[in-house]
Amino acid sequence: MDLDFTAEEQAFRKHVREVIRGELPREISDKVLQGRGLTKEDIECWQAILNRHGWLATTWPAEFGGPGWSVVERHIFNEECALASAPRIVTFGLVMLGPVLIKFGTKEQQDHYLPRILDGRDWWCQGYSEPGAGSDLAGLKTRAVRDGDTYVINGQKTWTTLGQHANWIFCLVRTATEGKPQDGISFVLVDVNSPGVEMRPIKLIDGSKEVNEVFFTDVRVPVTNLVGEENKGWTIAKYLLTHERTNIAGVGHSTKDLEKFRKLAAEIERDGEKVADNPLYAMRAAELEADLEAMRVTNLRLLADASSGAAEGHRSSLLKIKGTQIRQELQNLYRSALGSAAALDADDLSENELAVPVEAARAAPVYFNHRKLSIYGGSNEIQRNIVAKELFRE
Amino acid sequence: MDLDFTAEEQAFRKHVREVIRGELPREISDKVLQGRGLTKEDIECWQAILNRHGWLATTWPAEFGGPGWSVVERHIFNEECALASAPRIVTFGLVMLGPVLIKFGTKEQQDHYLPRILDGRDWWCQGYSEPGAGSDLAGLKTRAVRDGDTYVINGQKTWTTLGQHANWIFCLVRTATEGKPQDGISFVLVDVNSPGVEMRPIKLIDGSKEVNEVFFTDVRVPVTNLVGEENKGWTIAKYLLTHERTNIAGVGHSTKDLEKFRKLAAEIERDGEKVADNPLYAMRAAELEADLEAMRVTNLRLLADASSGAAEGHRSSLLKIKGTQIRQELQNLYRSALGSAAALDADDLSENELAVPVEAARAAPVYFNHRKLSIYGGSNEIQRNIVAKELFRE
Amino acid sequence: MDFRISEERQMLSDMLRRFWGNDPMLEARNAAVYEAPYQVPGVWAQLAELGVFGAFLSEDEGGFGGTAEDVVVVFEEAGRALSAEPLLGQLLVMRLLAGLGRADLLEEMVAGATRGALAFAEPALSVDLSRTAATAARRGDGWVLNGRKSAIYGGPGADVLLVTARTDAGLGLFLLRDAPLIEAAMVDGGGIAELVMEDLAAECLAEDAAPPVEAALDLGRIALCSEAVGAMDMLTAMTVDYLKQRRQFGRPLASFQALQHRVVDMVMEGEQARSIVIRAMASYGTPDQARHVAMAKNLLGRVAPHVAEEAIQLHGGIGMTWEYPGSHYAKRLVLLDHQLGDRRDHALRLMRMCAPDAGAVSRPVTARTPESQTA
Amino acid sequence: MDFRISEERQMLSDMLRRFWGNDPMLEARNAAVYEAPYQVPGVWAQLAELGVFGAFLSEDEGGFGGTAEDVVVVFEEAGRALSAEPLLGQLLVMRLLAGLGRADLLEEMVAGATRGALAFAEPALSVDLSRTAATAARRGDGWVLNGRKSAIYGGPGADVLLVTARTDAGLGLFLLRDAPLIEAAMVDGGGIAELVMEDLAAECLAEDAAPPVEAALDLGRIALCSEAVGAMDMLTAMTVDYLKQRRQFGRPLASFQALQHRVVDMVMEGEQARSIVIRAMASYGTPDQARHVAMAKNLLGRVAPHVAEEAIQLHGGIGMTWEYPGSHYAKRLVLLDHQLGDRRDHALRLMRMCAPDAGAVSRPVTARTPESQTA
Repeated sequence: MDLDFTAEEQAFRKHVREVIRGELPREISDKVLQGRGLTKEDIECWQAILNRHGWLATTWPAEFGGPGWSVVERHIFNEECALASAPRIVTFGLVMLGPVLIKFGTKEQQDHYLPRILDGRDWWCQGYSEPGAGSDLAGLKTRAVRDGDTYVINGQKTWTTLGQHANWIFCLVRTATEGKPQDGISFVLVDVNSPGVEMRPIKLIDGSKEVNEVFFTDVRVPVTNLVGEENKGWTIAKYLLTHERTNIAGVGHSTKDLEKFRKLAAEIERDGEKVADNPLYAMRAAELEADLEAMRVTNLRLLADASSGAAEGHRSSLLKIKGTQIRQELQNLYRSALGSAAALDADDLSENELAVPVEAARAAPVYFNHRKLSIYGGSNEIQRNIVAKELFRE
Repeated sequence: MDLDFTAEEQAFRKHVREVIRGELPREISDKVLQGRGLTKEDIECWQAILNRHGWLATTWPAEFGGPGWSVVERHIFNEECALASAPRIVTFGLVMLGPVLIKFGTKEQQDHYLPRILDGRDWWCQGYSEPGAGSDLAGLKTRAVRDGDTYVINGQKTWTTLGQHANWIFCLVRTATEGKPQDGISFVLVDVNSPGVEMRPIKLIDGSKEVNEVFFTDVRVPVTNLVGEENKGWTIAKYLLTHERTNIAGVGHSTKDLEKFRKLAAEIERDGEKVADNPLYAMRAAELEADLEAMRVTNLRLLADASSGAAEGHRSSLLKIKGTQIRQELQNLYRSALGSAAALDADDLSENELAVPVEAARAAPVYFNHRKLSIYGGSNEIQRNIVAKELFRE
Repeated sequence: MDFRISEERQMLSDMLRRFWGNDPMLEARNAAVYEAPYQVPGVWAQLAELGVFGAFLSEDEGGFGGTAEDVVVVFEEAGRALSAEPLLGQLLVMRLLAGLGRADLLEEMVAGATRGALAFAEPALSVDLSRTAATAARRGDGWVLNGRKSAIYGGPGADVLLVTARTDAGLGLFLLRDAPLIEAAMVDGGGIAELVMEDLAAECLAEDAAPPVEAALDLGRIALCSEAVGAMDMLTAMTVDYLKQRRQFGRPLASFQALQHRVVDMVMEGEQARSIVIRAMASYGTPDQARHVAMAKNLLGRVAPHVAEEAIQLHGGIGMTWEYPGSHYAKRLVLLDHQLGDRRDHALRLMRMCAPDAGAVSRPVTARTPESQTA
Repeated sequence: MDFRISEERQMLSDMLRRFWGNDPMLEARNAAVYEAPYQVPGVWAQLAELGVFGAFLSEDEGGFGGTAEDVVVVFEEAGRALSAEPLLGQLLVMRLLAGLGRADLLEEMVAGATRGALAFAEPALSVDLSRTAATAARRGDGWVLNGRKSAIYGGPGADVLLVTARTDAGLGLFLLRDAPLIEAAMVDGGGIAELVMEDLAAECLAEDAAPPVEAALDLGRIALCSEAVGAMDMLTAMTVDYLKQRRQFGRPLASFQALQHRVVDMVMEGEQARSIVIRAMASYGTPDQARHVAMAKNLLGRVAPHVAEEAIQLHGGIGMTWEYPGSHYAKRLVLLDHQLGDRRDHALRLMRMCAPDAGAVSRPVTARTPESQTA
């Protein structure tokens, strides 16, 4: 047994780290570190940098523009990005649609859309959830009715992340109502600027605006925008849900967050004691660090299995549950460590007037924002159901 | 609002405390304190003492030999018994069957059985659970077939607590198989010494023998031993399940256990530090104490409601869940505080050879034994179901 | 033993519930309290009319209440309504001024014409007043203050600021008007301020006010805990309602046992929270005050954030939205633990009280047992 | 990166699983290990034949293993089988004797002819060897020991006892035969002993053996954690099986979502436990050893008792019975936390390592990052 990365992998990490630290603009990484909002330009800037290195579409095969990395290399890359406080890649085009087109799309669709994802001409968002159907995709109601060479779409999508920046949306729509609810769903690409598409931001608990509602009123879409077969969209949805999710645990982010906590705890004093020396904080941090170290290895074990093609699907659900628990607990601890200072909505104040360390100023809003981790991407309850189904299979 | 007990109640507590401390033999309270097993004689001795004071059947109306106490006085009495490390009353005759006979029994049954419960001539045990039906009483299978003036009983009961000491058992038996499973159940009294009754002890996880299996093979019981109507035993079972359970939280026991923990923690040293000064133990103890203090008030609130007849049934389920959680956590903490010394099965050693404090010697077995608290009397899962049913009622 | 509240308090409670108890009020709240002036226009005056501030004083002091029980009644309703009005600051200041016999100011405060806030916390001071770093010094006939104060709840717009600072005699209490506050919104709504003092002239109210400040803060903690109880009740009820209405996989979410059991735990924590508040309230002013208040703040600091997190999770996405009232309740329930000392601060208080050398190993079974009363 | 184990170790693992892997063996275990001699007759010799003790030594030392990985393989199978054989004492003594080059004794131990146990713990000493109170003094040509030793795992019936005691040079290590042990059963089965030493003559093996004893104990902790992983696996599987078979209210218990979700958490904790053991095993002998071993023992000290408690609860009454094998697994999983330092002892170890002045604030991302390797 050998937990070490190979010499090549270690060299890869060194190279990646140097490039990221060299190229990532400080003002962007500061925003990420401090939990402040990123602009569209910030994200485009970073994605353009990665694209220049051919590191943007890390899960695509080399012939479509991917870097041709192993799952381990991808893992190392993701970890280094998190440790450097790089912005998260916008996954909808790069991690979701791209692989779908590569697996289910026509040659024309691949040739047209994939390069535009890479060079940033198209910003994709996702139209999956509906107001009445969150984790239960089979219940979705948005209709697409065939009219000659076009579909006419009516309905509503929601929780569309960063839709405000997008010019394209991929949607699951109902194209038939007979048979099982999973049947009759199709996967369709829609130009956001089509007449009848309306995007409305949803303000979140922390005041951020990162998700949207999307309304479709008689939106006409050419049938060539169908991906895969009509009424077989469920297959694509399932493909994406069980698609390789070895990065789902967010170990890099948790590592960074623990580091942030330790730095803060060593700085701030409460009632005559550094938070780092307060045994109640110190024990929680020590135990969380043990959990994280275990999670790191759990993740590597799954990576190793994925490398050899032996990964079981339900184990990525375990990664998601425990990984998000650790991330949320770290946010919790970080917020708590600030004591009364966490109550200030510090975006209102200029830095130098505050008694709060600048990187901690948004601790509470970021904590609230991170509650989403256990809700989206299949809530942790859904993940538990998936694992239970596997465990209690007859 | 007034949390204090009245002057009368306080005088009552003082009196009860003095009598208990004066009368309870030290060798018996030591056994209770140290978690060592009680003999049949120990229990009989203590119950005879209480009976001499008229304090044994605390829930019976005065005309049947109860002390005529209010729910608050009963609560105070129970608490004082726990704090004095008195043996628990054997509840089957006194708390379960007695009230059932008083409510459902004939005058003859009352006149015959109640005095014999009080003076200890009869030791009752309970035949409810069956191997195939634990919390789900409707599924029970033990049959009683009418044959002239007798029932002929065949079947098996289990988890019969202290059955080894009993000469009588009350049973739920199936007298009809038509209709709903709850119908067709009857409540019958059986002489344990009847031909065909066999009692086999079940050894528990901690090595103790306090529960039994009971086998019935063609056991003949006069029909006069039926309590209430034939096929209406479910009504009696429900009566007992929802019967006043204001003592279910075990607040007195937890108070005693916390006191025991604090005493132990102040005595034993580990790696240069008293356990009491170890912040990780001290915090857990402090938080458990807060939980217990809240539980104490929660219990008093329910008592007050019970006094005014306003208690909601599902709230006693909440008492049971939280009360047993606290009790189990205290056992957990106590066991942990002992460190490596808890691993010794100390009954094997004479006291003076041990490095373990004598009252802590059985900490681990007692901890394991107390896991039953969340299982019996309707498991905590069943209690949660009961509360949920109330909460989510349309 | 009697857990009923008095008729007068029940009337106050009912009045407040009627006043606050409707959705448009919550909408107005969310529209107003996340930016200056951090209050819903007009509400403060109406609270005065309803007698809320009179409830903070005894009859001798010019009110009709003044006990911990009155405070609990008011704040539970504030919690149910998710009010972000600066009641806490007003309470703390009124109790301190009452102790000092400042009838002049109190009369204005009862009427709602004057608002107060207390500046006791500092960037490195949470609950241990002996760590106060700000200093007061005589300058001519008066006093000047130096240092930094933080977490001044209700600071923005307050007419009267009471400030703690070290004097030769102990912990002095000072009065400021028109203090140069740095103002901000709280993450869960309402105003908060910091104060940088550089030779700031102030009126000295007392050269050592440590015991009354401690007492006021403990009462403030009871108030916060009661507020949490009200907010938890509401958020749990909202969660139950949501699970009943919302269907997934063809059945109501309420029918999923795993979710049911988690809601039962929320309800149980709500009951425990209510109980510990009752205990702290009943102990207020007795030798058990510090211990029971610390227990209450510790217990609420554990269960209120848990209820908040569970409510968000059980709601799913909708619980994450600004538009849904539950999200604001959740924020309040979490941020409460950041005020007047958190779960861990109060655990440390308890640990100190329970340490073997603190002589508090065994405890009375009830608030006052016969023994302890005769002792 | 490769998580597969070597072919040789896989063979050892398979052999042990076959040897132990049947119910009658467990019955024999429960009949034998709760009273003297606390072992299943004949098993020890068979373990020697299977090569278990050889796996504790390298080829140089007279075995065919000797790494943490070998130890992990053996103890995971012991955990799965719930073996109460005194493997831990044997391991600790063999590693210490190997460091001292005592080939004579080791040969007998590999063959299973000699059994060893280590007496390092004391009533007030858990993990901090510097607190050792027992003393050693020269007497004539030899040494005599004074003091009290406790928690000697596998003490009953051991042929060789190694004892730690303070010398002028540090922590001495001494050898005893026919020590006057006070013997008892462990609550979860197996033998344990205490030792009272009053001018007890002993052979001195080393006048300061603190580092090797620390190393042996850390290896023992890895062994215990691996044993816990095996036992958790088994108990969780038993729970799954039980829930599938058992019906209540007309349906299998396995169909109740609240129970399902709790089993998922047990499985998740099992995965995390396995991972931290792998980490500790891989760090053994590196500068990260102490930190990763402390993490492992802390994590197992949290999750193993939780799995035990959940398993009992989910089984209901049957899980409380002596007859049901699961109850003995549950006992083992709880008692493991009482051996070689518990969850809190190791949390304190970690806290000391992570304290700001310990200079361990930031940590490498992987076992060996390029930087740390070149450093």
